[in-house]
Amino acid sequence: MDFLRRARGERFRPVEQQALEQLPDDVWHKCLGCRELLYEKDFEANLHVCPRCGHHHRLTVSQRIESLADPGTFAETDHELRSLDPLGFTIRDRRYLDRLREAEESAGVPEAVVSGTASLDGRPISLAVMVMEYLGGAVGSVAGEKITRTVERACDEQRALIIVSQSGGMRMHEGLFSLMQMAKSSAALARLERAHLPYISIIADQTYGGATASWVALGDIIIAEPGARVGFSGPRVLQAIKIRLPEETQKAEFMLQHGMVDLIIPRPQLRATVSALLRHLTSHCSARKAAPAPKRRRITVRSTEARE
Amino acid sequence: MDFLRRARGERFRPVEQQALEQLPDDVWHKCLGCRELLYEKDFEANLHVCPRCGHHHRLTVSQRIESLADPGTFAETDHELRSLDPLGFTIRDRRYLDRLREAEESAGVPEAVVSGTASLDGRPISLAVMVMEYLGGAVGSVAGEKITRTVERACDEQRALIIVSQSGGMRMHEGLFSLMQMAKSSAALARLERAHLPYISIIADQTYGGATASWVALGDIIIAEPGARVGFSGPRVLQAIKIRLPEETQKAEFMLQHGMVDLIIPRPQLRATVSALLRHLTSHCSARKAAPAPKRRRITVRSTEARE
Amino acid sequence: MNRHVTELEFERGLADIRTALERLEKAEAKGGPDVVAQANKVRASYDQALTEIYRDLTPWQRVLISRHPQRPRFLDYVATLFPDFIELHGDRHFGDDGAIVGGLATFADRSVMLVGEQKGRSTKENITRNFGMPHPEGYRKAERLMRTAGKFDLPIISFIDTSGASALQDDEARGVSWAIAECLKTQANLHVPIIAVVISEGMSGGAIAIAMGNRVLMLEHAVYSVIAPEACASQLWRDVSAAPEAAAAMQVSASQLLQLGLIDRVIPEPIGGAHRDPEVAAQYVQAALREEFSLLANEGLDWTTHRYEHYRHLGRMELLMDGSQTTGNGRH
Amino acid sequence: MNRHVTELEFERGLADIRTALERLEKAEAKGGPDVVAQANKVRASYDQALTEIYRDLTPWQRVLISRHPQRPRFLDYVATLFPDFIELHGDRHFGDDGAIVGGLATFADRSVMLVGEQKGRSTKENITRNFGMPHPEGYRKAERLMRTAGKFDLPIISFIDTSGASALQDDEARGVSWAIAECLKTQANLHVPIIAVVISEGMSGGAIAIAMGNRVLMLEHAVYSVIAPEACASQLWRDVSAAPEAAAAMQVSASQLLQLGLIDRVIPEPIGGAHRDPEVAAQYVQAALREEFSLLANEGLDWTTHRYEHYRHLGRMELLMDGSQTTGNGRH
Ligand SMILES: [Zn+2]
Ligand SMILES: [Zn+2]
Repeated sequence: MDFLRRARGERFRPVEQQALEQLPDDVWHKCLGCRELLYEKDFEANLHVCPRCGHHHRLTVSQRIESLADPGTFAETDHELRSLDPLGFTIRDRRYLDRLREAEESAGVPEAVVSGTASLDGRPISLAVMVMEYLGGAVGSVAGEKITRTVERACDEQRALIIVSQSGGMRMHEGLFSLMQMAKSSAALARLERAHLPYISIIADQTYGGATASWVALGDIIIAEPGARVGFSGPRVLQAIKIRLPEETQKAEFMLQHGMVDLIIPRPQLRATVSALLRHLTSHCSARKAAPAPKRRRITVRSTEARE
Repeated sequence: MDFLRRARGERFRPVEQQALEQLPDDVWHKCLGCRELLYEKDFEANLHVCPRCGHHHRLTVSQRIESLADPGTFAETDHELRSLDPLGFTIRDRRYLDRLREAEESAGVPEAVVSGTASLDGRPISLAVMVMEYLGGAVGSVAGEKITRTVERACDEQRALIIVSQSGGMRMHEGLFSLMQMAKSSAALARLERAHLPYISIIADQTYGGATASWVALGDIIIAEPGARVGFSGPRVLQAIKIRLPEETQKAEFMLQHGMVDLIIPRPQLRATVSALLRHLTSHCSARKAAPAPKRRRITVRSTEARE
Repeated sequence: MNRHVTELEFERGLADIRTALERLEKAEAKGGPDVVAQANKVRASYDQALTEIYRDLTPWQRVLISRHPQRPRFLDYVATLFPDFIELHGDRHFGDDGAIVGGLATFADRSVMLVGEQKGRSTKENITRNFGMPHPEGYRKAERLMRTAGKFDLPIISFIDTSGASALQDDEARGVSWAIAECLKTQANLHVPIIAVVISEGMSGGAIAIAMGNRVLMLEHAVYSVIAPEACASQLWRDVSAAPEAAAAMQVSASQLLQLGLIDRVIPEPIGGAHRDPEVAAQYVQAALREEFSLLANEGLDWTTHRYEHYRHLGRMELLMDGSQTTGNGRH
Repeated sequence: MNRHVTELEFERGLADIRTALERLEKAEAKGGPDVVAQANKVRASYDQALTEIYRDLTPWQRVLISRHPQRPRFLDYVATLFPDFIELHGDRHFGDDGAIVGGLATFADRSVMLVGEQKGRSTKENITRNFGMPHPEGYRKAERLMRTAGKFDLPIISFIDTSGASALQDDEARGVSWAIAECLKTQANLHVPIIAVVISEGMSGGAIAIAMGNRVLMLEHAVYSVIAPEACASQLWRDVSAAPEAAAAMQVSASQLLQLGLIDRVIPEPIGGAHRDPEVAAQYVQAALREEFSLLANEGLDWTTHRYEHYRHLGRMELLMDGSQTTGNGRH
């Protein structure tokens, strides 16, 4: 398993395949934060967080799902959705459809979102995880559709919603279809809000653009991983419009300081925190189940004598 | 009529009495903004706004009501409410009850709020006007009660709510009873909000403290008069806690710039603006009256063919 | 028609005719029937040339038109179509953004809430308006006014004209993404109808933020895009000068987007573009809005559900079946 | 009990006994039964003296106690009573105010939303917490969390400890009055129960902003006032040194406010005040909250209406009838 290349997003293969190819010289990895050499088993056990400097390296989508869902409960949904090329988009004779095929091959998954149902400490969840390795997590019709269906499934099946986001922005190859995913997913989240179901939005490193400005920002609780880069315009857009933001700006810590993010949670504590939050935000459900809500009536607890 | 003394809040008598006492040397008034001598009739006709510099001098409560309500439609409510002295409050043997009696005599009204019903261009309104001349517009139990009843009357009789505020803050002589008026009036305004009835909050010069931090800030539309001083802590509180704010801070224009106020409207245009706003905000009522709302049904206007 | 507008690169051919015409028109007043006849002829050939140029514009040319400095702005339409507009200021939290303007007005005998993005014209106004790039407080003002419209059952008309939301450090600090997302959610929740009109540039998240209409209209030469063509070119072509190709590839023009089912109506512009005849352009916008209004007013729709279904179905995809690919779509 | 706290002016009499006791206690460990007996005697007289001092405190003395630097803060109660507290940050608009802390926790087997004003202790912490004077973003965070509680049907417990909201230029610019008013309106609209506990200083609008409980509790030596006594003295007495008279006149202490019907319950404090025994103080708060909780949990109340009626009747006034004054009240 070539971890370093994978971490840089150059290449990604499913865990199983990686395991087969694992070679002796791969058991040590250099931390991207502090350059320390880390023993792979410890590194994996610590969810790709450097035990020395705390740098959070990217998780594969299956590791991410495993880190959140109860073992064996994840059932993938909408795996069969595939992008089309509605605009016949080519860049110097390079077709978008070819680009998609390459992305699928290199990422090991067929879209920038993997979605499904699972449970977390026994509570039913609807889960979507974004995949940076697939076209930089760029959001097109299918990614938007999968997010939207994940939200709708939460509504329809009374599940809590969890979305782990990382995205370079909107997928330009699908033009305005991509932009419309912001509206589509926000509309679904508005429905979830009206249903009073909880949504925990988790920000992994590098979350930009349309994702940030729709589902990422609309969590009841928003959690970021330490050091995660998050913002509106991604670095390549900023470069194109010739804007340089100070280093610290588009960071989880900056967003926490400015009131946008509820919590920064190191990955090893993430699952427990999400579980506790879900317990709180769904506690009224169990209360309701335990005893049917009594009819509301107007009474005054305190004596009116004491009042005047 | 001794306008200058009255404008400084030292003395106030009902319009009728003033007219009787009017002396020849009172026909000219010096503008508090530009020191220009103004002919009284012009000054009155221009609603106490200096035609030269635009300075907005204080209106008496009856002038204020006349400037907003359709002629002859104002019916005062809750005139019979009087403050008590729930704490037995004395300052160096000077009793609060005596202070109240003096305030009533000098202000010509028995409380810091005058309230009633009226119409404005035919639309039913519930109106409250604060009276700076009565204890500096300080809010105690009765002022809070009158505001609250004015809000409730709007709810109960489907009237639009208009409150013209000016207040030095909460009335310390009634202790926590005064502070509770913020909660009481806000609760009434929450009811009004749930009833979808419009509330236009008008800020006249010198609006501070508990009034600002409850009903003043909760208008659907918030209008300030030009140059009106408005803020959280009044100048005397700031002096007591040794804070000096830059001159421009607690001003209508500052609040507009910082997004707190919808509009700054010169007094001569105030009535027309409020009328137009009420027309808009109550237009759905007339629409509903004109035709009973059809049952809602789900249809899709656009062809689904065009969409994919 | 105003022929004295800044001519764009692809209109270069007009200059000679226009100069000739200008000379003739000066003479026309005191000249004989000959001069008038000749002026008429040149006028006709000017109109002909203009018509030909505008008959088949490329998407990139439309991008240039949509950014034309004399193109009518939101407040120009307001002045013509909504003479009783009362502007309402502020987000009640932080500031009053000049790049988004909103307020109450009457249209077709109904009270409406207007919200629009506003670019400036003078340098001074451009600073006030931040070149039409809204700050977070602009979106929060828009959201507040839309909620007010919802509370009082007023239809909303939004006007889109932006090269994108402002994206500097202060905008990040005040949560520009959060403000846009809240705007979208609020529109999704509203039970009143929303008509969105893309009048010039509709770029990226800063545009969709206030464009979540039950009906989405576009002016003929307006553009609406997931990203500015320059930024697209710089990222996908690695060459900013490929912006025209990027604009073409992304299909940013009104007719293309109508064809794709992404917008609902194209509002025609006068020959030579809205900036050559803002009055006529405003009349066209008015006519389109009147039609939309009569459509909306006669329906007792659940606008929230209508909007949900409107956006729910946007996206093109296929379903992979048994290993073989079958073309389908994303509906369910 | 911790006797090593900063003694207040009116506790001056304690110092001699405490010094004697400290000397004896050092000897006690290795001393004979005589020393122990004497130590016990002096301990008893210390307790006696303390009890006497605290038996009949003036309102102003309670003001001083409520501001005692070692008095337990919101987060001290959280640490003891809500060990699983998860703090949630930010107002989603501008910042994360240190003077208001909020989050989720479990109490009496129920999930609750906690919101509290937090003063610092060290200079550094006091800067972070702005000496417990919330900025607008603090109230907006509180309001957001209360709305979250409403959405998910969670009871709210608020802890009040502030000398007032921050009132500098930036606070005005970000609308401190607006933030407080919105907080009040949100609480009024919530359908979940709210329990407010004034733990130390509850001054002015900055206190009521998060104190609109269905039940309002106060610690025995806490104070709750329309304005800080100093500000009242400076305005009404024209002499800031009249603060003790002002505190007395405004009846700011818990027992007085209970008597007046303005609060619902007084939570006792250990002898010598909460700061001498924070553990016991926390137990008393816990016991009171448990009782309130069993009260609240068993009722299927419409909490919105309950809260409305609770505040609707606050105020004392009379109705003037036929020119003669009849004592009455403001209810209708
Ligand atoms: Zn490291
Ligand atoms: Zn003047």
